[in-house]
Amino acid sequence: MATTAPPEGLPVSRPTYADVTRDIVATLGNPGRIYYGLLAFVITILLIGFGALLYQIKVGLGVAGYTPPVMWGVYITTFVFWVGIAHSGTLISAILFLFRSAWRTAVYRTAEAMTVFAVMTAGLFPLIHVGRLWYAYWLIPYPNQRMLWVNFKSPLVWDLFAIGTYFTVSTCFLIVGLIPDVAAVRDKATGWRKKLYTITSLNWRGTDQQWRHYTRAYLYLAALATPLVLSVHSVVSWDFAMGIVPGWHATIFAPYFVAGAIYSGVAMVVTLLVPLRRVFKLERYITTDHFENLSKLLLLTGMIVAYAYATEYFIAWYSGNTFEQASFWNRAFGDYWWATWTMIICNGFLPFFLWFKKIRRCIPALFVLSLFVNLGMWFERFVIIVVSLSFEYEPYAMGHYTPSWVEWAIMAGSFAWFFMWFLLFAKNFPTVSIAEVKEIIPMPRKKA
Amino acid sequence: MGKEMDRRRFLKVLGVTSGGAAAVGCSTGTPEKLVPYLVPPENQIPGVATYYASTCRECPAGCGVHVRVREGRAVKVEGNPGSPFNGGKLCARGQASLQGLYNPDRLRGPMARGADGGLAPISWDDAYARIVERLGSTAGDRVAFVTGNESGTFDRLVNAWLTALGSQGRLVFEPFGYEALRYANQQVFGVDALPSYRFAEARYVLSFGSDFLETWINPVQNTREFAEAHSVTEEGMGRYVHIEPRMSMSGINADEWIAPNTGTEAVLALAIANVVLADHGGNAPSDVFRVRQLLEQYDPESAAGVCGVPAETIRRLAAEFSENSSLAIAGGMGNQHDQAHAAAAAVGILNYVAGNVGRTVVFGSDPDPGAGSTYRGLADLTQRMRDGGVDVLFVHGANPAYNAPSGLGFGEALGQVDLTVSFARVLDETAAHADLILPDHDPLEQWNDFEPRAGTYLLQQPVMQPVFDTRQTGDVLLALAGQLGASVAGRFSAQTYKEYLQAAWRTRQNQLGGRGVAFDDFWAASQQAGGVYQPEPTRAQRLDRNVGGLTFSSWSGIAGSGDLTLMAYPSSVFYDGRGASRPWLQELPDPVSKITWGSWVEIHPETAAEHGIVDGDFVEVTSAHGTAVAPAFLYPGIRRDVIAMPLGQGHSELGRYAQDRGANVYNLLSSEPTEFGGLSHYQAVSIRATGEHEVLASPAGRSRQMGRGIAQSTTYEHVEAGDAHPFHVEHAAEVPEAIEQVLDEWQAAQDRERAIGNYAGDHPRWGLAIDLSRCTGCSACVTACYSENNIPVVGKLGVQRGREMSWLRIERYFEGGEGDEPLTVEILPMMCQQCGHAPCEPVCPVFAAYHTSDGLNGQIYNRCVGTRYCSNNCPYKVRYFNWWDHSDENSAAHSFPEPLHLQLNPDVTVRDKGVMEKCTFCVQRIRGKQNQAVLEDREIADGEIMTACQQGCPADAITFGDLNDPNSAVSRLSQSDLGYRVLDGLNTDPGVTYLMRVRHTVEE
Amino acid sequence: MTGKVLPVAKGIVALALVGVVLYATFHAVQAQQTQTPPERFIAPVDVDTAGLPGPVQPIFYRHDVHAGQYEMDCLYCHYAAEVSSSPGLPSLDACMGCHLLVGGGNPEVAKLREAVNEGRPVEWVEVHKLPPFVHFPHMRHVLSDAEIECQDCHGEIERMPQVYQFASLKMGWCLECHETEEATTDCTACHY
Amino acid sequence: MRATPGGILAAYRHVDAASEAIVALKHSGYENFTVYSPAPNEELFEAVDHPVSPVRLWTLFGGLTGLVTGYAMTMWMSYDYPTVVGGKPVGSVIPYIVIMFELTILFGALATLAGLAFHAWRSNRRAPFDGRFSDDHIGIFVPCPVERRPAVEQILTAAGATEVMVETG
Repeated sequence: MATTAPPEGLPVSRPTYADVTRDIVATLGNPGRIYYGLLAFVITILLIGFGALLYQIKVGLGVAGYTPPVMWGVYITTFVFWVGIAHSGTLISAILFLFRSAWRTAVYRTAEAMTVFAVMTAGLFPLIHVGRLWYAYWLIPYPNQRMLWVNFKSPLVWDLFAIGTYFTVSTCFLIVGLIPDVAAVRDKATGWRKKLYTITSLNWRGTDQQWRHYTRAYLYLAALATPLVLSVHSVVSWDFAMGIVPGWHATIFAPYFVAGAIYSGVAMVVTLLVPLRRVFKLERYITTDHFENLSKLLLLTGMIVAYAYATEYFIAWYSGNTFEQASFWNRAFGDYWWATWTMIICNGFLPFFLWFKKIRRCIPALFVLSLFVNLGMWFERFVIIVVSLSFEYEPYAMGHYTPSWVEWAIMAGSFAWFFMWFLLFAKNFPTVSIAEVKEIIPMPRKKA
Repeated sequence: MGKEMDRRRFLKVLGVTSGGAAAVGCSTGTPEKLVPYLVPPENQIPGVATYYASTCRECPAGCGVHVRVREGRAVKVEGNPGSPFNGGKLCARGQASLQGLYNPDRLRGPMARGADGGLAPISWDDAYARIVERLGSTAGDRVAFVTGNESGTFDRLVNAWLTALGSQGRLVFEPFGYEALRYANQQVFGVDALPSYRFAEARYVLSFGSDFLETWINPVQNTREFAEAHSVTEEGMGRYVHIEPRMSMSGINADEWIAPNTGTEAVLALAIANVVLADHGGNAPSDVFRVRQLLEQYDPESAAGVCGVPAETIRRLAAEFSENSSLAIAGGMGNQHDQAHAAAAAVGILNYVAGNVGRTVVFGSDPDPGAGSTYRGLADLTQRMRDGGVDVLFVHGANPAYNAPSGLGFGEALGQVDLTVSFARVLDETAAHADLILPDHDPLEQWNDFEPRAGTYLLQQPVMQPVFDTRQTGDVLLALAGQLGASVAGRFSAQTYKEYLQAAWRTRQNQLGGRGVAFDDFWAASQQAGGVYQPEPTRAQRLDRNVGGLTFSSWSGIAGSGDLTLMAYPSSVFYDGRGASRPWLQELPDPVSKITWGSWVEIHPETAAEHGIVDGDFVEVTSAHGTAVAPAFLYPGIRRDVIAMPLGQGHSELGRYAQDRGANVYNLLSSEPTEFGGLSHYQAVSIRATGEHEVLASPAGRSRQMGRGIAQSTTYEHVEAGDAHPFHVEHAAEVPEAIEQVLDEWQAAQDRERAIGNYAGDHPRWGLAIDLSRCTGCSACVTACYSENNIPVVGKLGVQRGREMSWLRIERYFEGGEGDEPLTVEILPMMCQQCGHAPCEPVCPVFAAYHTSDGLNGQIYNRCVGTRYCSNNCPYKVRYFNWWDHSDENSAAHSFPEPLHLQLNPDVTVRDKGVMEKCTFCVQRIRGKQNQAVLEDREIADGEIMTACQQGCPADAITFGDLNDPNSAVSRLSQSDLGYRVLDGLNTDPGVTYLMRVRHTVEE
Repeated sequence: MTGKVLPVAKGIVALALVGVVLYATFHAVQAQQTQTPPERFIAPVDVDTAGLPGPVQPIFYRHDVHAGQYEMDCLYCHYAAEVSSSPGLPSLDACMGCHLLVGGGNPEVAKLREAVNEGRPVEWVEVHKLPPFVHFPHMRHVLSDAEIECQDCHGEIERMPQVYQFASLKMGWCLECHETEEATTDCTACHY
Repeated sequence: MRATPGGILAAYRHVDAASEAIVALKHSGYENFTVYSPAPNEELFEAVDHPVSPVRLWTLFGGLTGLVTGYAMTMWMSYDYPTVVGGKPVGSVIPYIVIMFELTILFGALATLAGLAFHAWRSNRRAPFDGRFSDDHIGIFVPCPVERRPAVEQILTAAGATEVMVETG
C-alpha cells in the first residue's frame, strides 16, 4: 500500500512514524485539573442516578411516571438510543475496513470505544425497566431445578442474544485493535504505566508471524462484525415490529432502525471527536477531511431516515388501516405533537444542510448539528414507543404519560456512566490507532 | 409474597377472637405458625369453603346472600339463589358488605366522651351504668330513638323497649323514604303504601325519572325482571322509555330518552293518561270516570307547551303504552322535587287508566324501603331537640347529621341533648356528636331478621366470630332493660336477642301454620333457606273517591338565586352515602361518569362552554342554602338548563376511605320539608369556575369509540329484518379459494405441532358470552371480581394515573349527542378475552404468559419478571401491573390494612410488586370444580363452573362454559347472529363473544 | 490295670460332656432364632428434642409414638387430607379424646391439658411449607391413581420423634413425579 | 524471558532496505529469522512471503458450531417442556433463526480470537527485541552460531541496516 499514491485521509503535513508515536503517546500524559473536574462531575451525576434506581427498586416502579397503557417509557427509549449510538463504531471499524477506506484509521478507535461503552450503558436499561430485576436472570436459558426454559419466540430473548453478542464481539474488536498500539506505548512509557502496558500488550512485538495471523484475524472479525452490526438494531427494531401496536407493526422497521442507529452513532462520534481533537491537539491526524467524510455518512443516513419517516406516513395512509391512520394522525397532531415535530425537524430537515460543502467542512456547525441529531434521535424513539402506546386500539384505555424525576435522574446517570468510561479510556489508551495510522503513511525508502 | 404477612396477621386476629383457626395454604415466611381449632366449629373443614345463608342489609331491599366462609373467616358474599328478590344475584353494594365487616375503621369497642370532649374507650358495664343512671332520672317522653329501616323483630324490640320506658319517641329515618310515592298513593288510591312493581310482566316500561336499575326499591330484582322482559323473544322485544332531565344509568338502558322541561312530569303523565283513556280506554277499569274530567284538562297540545315534548310524541307514547303490557313508574329519589308527589300521583292515574293496577302494579305486599320514614319526622325531632325536649337520644343505623341538609342543624341540635347514644359501627357524622358509642355487630355477625314486605321473612345469622369487641344492639337493649328495674325488665323474658328472635319466630311459625313441625327443624330450615318466603299477598285497589279533586302543579321551577337547576341524585354506588366507607365502592367507577374517589358536577357541554368550563375544572355550585365545589364532568346526557351531582360523598367522618372526599350535596338542599313530607332534591343554583383543575379520577381514556366498533349495537328493526348488520372494523378483501386452502392446511399443520405434552387429546375451551342487551352497566361484576381475585385498590392518585387494577372494567362510550342528534350510550364489560392466538403470549420471554391446554391465557405471577411487553401487545389492554407493593403493610400503597386482609380469598395468590396480573376466568374456580369432579369421578356439567362476574350479574348478561362443547349454553350463544368479537380483524381469536345491544327504537 | 483305665474313662466323659454342652447350646441358639415373635416397633423412650432434626415444637408431640408405635392412621388426626387441599390439623379436643384417659404422667401431655384448660391454642411450627403462590390439593394426591403414600412426600413420619422436612418441595421435585406419573405439567395446575 | 539465542539483530529505517535484506537472507538459505515492524507493511509481507494464516479455519468452524448449537438449543429446549404461546407450534424454526444467527457470529468471533491467540503464541519465537521496532524501525534478527555471524552481518549491512548488533546468546 505504501508504494501507491497517498490515499485519502492521509495526514496533511506528512508526519513520520516517529511523529505518530510521539504525538499519540503524548495524549496519555498525566491528566490536568479540568480532567479530574469532569470526572468528578460525571461520577456525581452517576451516583444520583444510582440513588434514584435504588429508590425505584425499594418502592416499586410506581415512582416512574408510567401511565397505562404506556408500559414502556423513558427507560426503553434510552435503551434504544444507546444501542443506536453503539452502531457507528463497528460500522466504521468493520464495514469501512472491508471497504478499505483509509480515512477510518484516524477515527475508528474513538468510535469503537464509544461503541463498547454505549452497549454497556444500553445493557443496563432492560434491567432498570423490569418490575423484578432481581429475577431478570430468568431470561437466560440456564438449566434449573424448575426444569423451565425461556421463550425463544420472544423478541426480548432475541435482544438478549443480539446485545450480548454485539457487546462481546465489539469488545474483542476493540482489544485486538489495541494490542499493537499498547505495545508501542509500552516501549515509550515509564513507571507504573510501563508495567500496565507490558501486561496489556500481551508481549506483542510486531514480528512477521504475529502480523501474519493478526491481519487475518482482524479481517475475519470485521467480516463477522459487519452482518452483526446490521442485525443488532434489526433485532431491537423487531421488539416493536413484532408487536401488534399501531405504529410498531411495520416491515420497514429493521432498515429504518439500522439507518437511524448509524445516523445517531455518527452524530455521537462527531460530538466526541470535536472536543477530543482540540484537547489532544490531534488536528494533524483528524483533519477536516475526516469530518467531511463523517458528515457525508450523516447525510446519507439522514436522508434514509427522512425517507423512512415519509414512508411511514405514506403507508399508514395507503394501507387504509384505520388504526394506523389514527395512530399517525395522533403522532403529528395529538398530545405529543411537540415530540414528533422535534424528531422530524432534527432528523428530517437539519441533515439537508449537509448538502452544502461549506457546512460539511465547518466543524463548529457540525458539532451543533450533531447535538441536534442526538436530541432528535432520542425523540424518535420516544415517539415510536410512548406515543404509539398511548394511542392503541381501545379508546377507553388510552392514556397520557409524563416521565417522573426518577426516570430523568436515571437517564442522566446513564449519560454519566457512559462519559465516565470514555474519560477513563481517553487518558489511558491511545484514542487514535498508532499502528493503523502508520500503515497508511508510506515508510521512508533509500531509493527515493 | 404478600399473603404470608396477611396470613400471620389473620391468625393473630382469630387467635383473640375465635381461639384460632386451622391454617391453609403455605408460605415462605419463617417461622410460620399453624394454629389448630380448640374446638372445631361444626361442618368446617380447613381448605373447604362453607356457605351460610343470610340477608344483605346494605340497603332496605333485603336481598338474600350466601356468605362464603373459609377457616372461620368470611371471604365472599354471593347472592342466595333461593331468594325471590335477587335469585342468586347481588349488586356491587352487596358484594362490598364484606368491607363493612372488615372495615379497618370499625370501632373496636365501646367509646365514651370524656371531660376533654374526646372519645375514649370504656367498658361495656360502665357504659350500661351511665345509660341506666341517666334513664333513671328521665321521664320516658324525653327519650327518643332514631333507627333506619328495621322492619322486623328488632323493630318491634325497639318499640317494646321504648314503650317500657314510657316513650313514644321512636323515629325511623331512611334518607330514601319514598315519601312522595306514598303520599301520592294516599291521594290517588287512599292507601299510604307502596305497591310492588312487576317488571317481569311489563313489556313496556315508562319511567318518570325512577332509577329502578340503581337504587329504586329493589334494583337487583328490578334488573333481573327487566332484563328478562326487555329481551328479544319470539313475541318481540320489550321497550323502555325513560323520562328525566338527565340520562341516569337507568336512562342509558332505555330505548328512548325524553328530557321534558324540568319538573313537568306530572303534566306529561296526565296528558299521556288523557290520550290513553280517550283513544285506548279499553282496559280501563269501570271507576275511571272519577278521573276522566280531571284528565280532559290535559290535552297533548297544551301539555306539549308545558313540558316541551311534542304532542305527537305524547300520542305515540300513549299508544305504545296502551298497546303493550305496560308499567309506568315514578317517585325516584333523583326526581324528588317539591311536586314529586304530583308526578307520582299522575303516574298512578296513568297506570290505573291503562289497567295496569293489579297487573304490573300490585298492591298488598306493601314493600316499604322507607319503613314509614319521613323527612318531616326528622325535622320535627330536630325541633324538639333544639327546644330541649329530648334528654336521651339513641341513634341506630341512621346518620342524620350527614344525610340531612346542614340547614336543618341536626348536628347542632344534638348539643341540646343530654345523652346521645350511638350504635354506629364506624364513627359517622352523628356518632361524632354522641356521648356514648356502643358499636353494633356487623350484619354478618348478627342474629336478626328483616321483613322487606309482607309475606317475606328474612333471617340473618352470624357467619363468623365478631371481629371486634362489639355487641349486637338487641342484646344491649335487653341487657339495659334488665338493669332498668322490674317495671321494664318484667316485660322482657328473653336474656339475649337470639332468644328474643327465636321467640318471635315461634309465634311466626304458628302464624304460618307450621304447627306439627318441631321449631328447631323450622328454625334450621329457615336458616338454610335464608328465611321464609310466602307468596306476595295482593289486594285489588280502586281509585280514591276524591281523586277527581286533585290539583296538579309542576315544580315551581327556578326560584331566585340561580339560573340552573341542580338535581341531587342518589349514587348507585354509595346509595345515600353509607357505602362511602368501602374502598371497593370508592374505586368502583360510577356507571355513568366513570369517576372514582370523589364527587363531580354533571354539566351539558354547551352549558359548560358558556361558562368556559372543561372536564376536570372545579366548579363552585351555589344554592340559597350552601355551596359545594367539585370538578366538572361534561355530560351530553343532561338538559342544558340542569346540572346534576351525586349524593353520597363529602363525609366529614366515616373513616379513612370516606373522610374529606368530594362534596356533600345534601348541604345544597333546602331543609324545609315538602308538602309530602320529603326532602326536595331539586335546587336553583348558580355555578362558577374556581380556576382550579384536576385530572378526573376516571379510567375512561376516551369517551368516543372513533368508529372502532368496540361496543356494537343495532336496532330491533334490523333484527326482525334478519340483518343485524354486524359492524365491520376491517374491510378485508376476499381471499381467493386457493389461498384459503393453503391457509387452512397451514393452520392444520400448526395445530398438529401444538398438540403435544399437556396439549395432547381433547380439552375444553373456556369462553364467555356477554349479552349487551342485558348488561345495564351496574358494575356488580366489577366488585365481585375484586372480591374473588384479591384485587387491590389503588386510590385516587392511582386512578388518575391510569393504574387501577380492575381486571374487569365496564367501558362506557357516547355516540351522537352533539347538536340535535340523539345521544346513545354504549356499555361493554371488558375483561381478558383469553385469545386463541393471544398477542401477549409469544412476547413474554419467560413463559409467564402462555396458553393453557383448556384455552386460557395463563398468567403465572411467580414466573413474571415484569417486562410489561405483554401489556403493550394486548389490543384489549386488560393486563394490569403491580406498580407498588399493595400487599406490604409497610408500603404506602398497602391495600389491605388490618382487618381488611381477612377478606382475601385464600385460593388466589396475592400478587407481588413488579408483577403483571389479569383475569383468568377465575381459574381457581375452574380448577376447584375440576378437582371435585375427578374425586367424584364424573364430568363437569355445563354451567357448573361460574365465574365471579357471571355469578354476580343481576341481569344474567354473562354466560360461561366450554366452547368445544356444541351443546353448552355459551356455544349456542356464541353462534347467535348478534354475536361479534371485539377487534376481530386482528385475528386474535378471542374466547369472549359479545351479543350486540339491541335497541327497540321507533320512527317518529 | 484300672489305674490305666480311669484316665481314658475321664477322657470319654469329658468328651461326652463337651458334646452335650455343644449340642445343647446349638439347639438353644436354634430355638431362640425360631421362637422370638416378629419384632414390633418400640419408639425410643426419651429423645432430646434439641438434638433431633426439624424445628422444636411447643409440645414435643411424637409421630413415632402415635403413628409408629401405636400405628394410628394418619387420617385419624389429619382428617381433611382426603377431602380438602389442606390435610387439617387435629383440634385440641381431638387430642383430649384420648389424653383425658391416657398419658397423664407425661409432662408433654400435661402441657396439652394445660393449654386446653386455659383455652389457649397451641401454635405448632410449620414444617412443610410451600410458597403462597403454589396451590397443592392434598386430596388429589392422597386419592390419586398413582397411589401416593403420605411417606412419599413427608418421609417415614412414623419413625420421626420430631418431624423434619423430608422432601425439597421444590418445583423440580414436583415435576419429576408429575412427569413419571404423566400427571399434568400445566402451570395453572398449581399456580394461580 | 529465557536467554535469547545468539545471533545478529539489525535495525532498518528504510522499508525497501529491510525487504532486500530479507530476500537476500532467504536467498542464502536462512529461514528462521524474525522481522519486526511497527505496522503491517505489504512490502515486507511480500518479502517474507508467509502462507495464508490458518486462523480463518477457526472462524469457519466456530461459526458452524454456533449455528448448530443455536438450532439444537432452541429446538431441544422448546420440546423439553412444551409450552404453547400465541397459537404457534411448540418448536417454530423461523423465530429461532435469530438465535442461530447470533450464536454463529458469537462463536465465530470467539473462535477467531482463540485462533489468533493460539497461532500468534505458537509462532512466537524467542528473539531479542528493541523498543524502536514498535516506533519507526524495522528489525531483523537472524539467529546463527558465532562462526557464521560475519557472513550474516555482511548481508544485513549490505542491504542498508542503520545499525547491526551482535547478540551473544
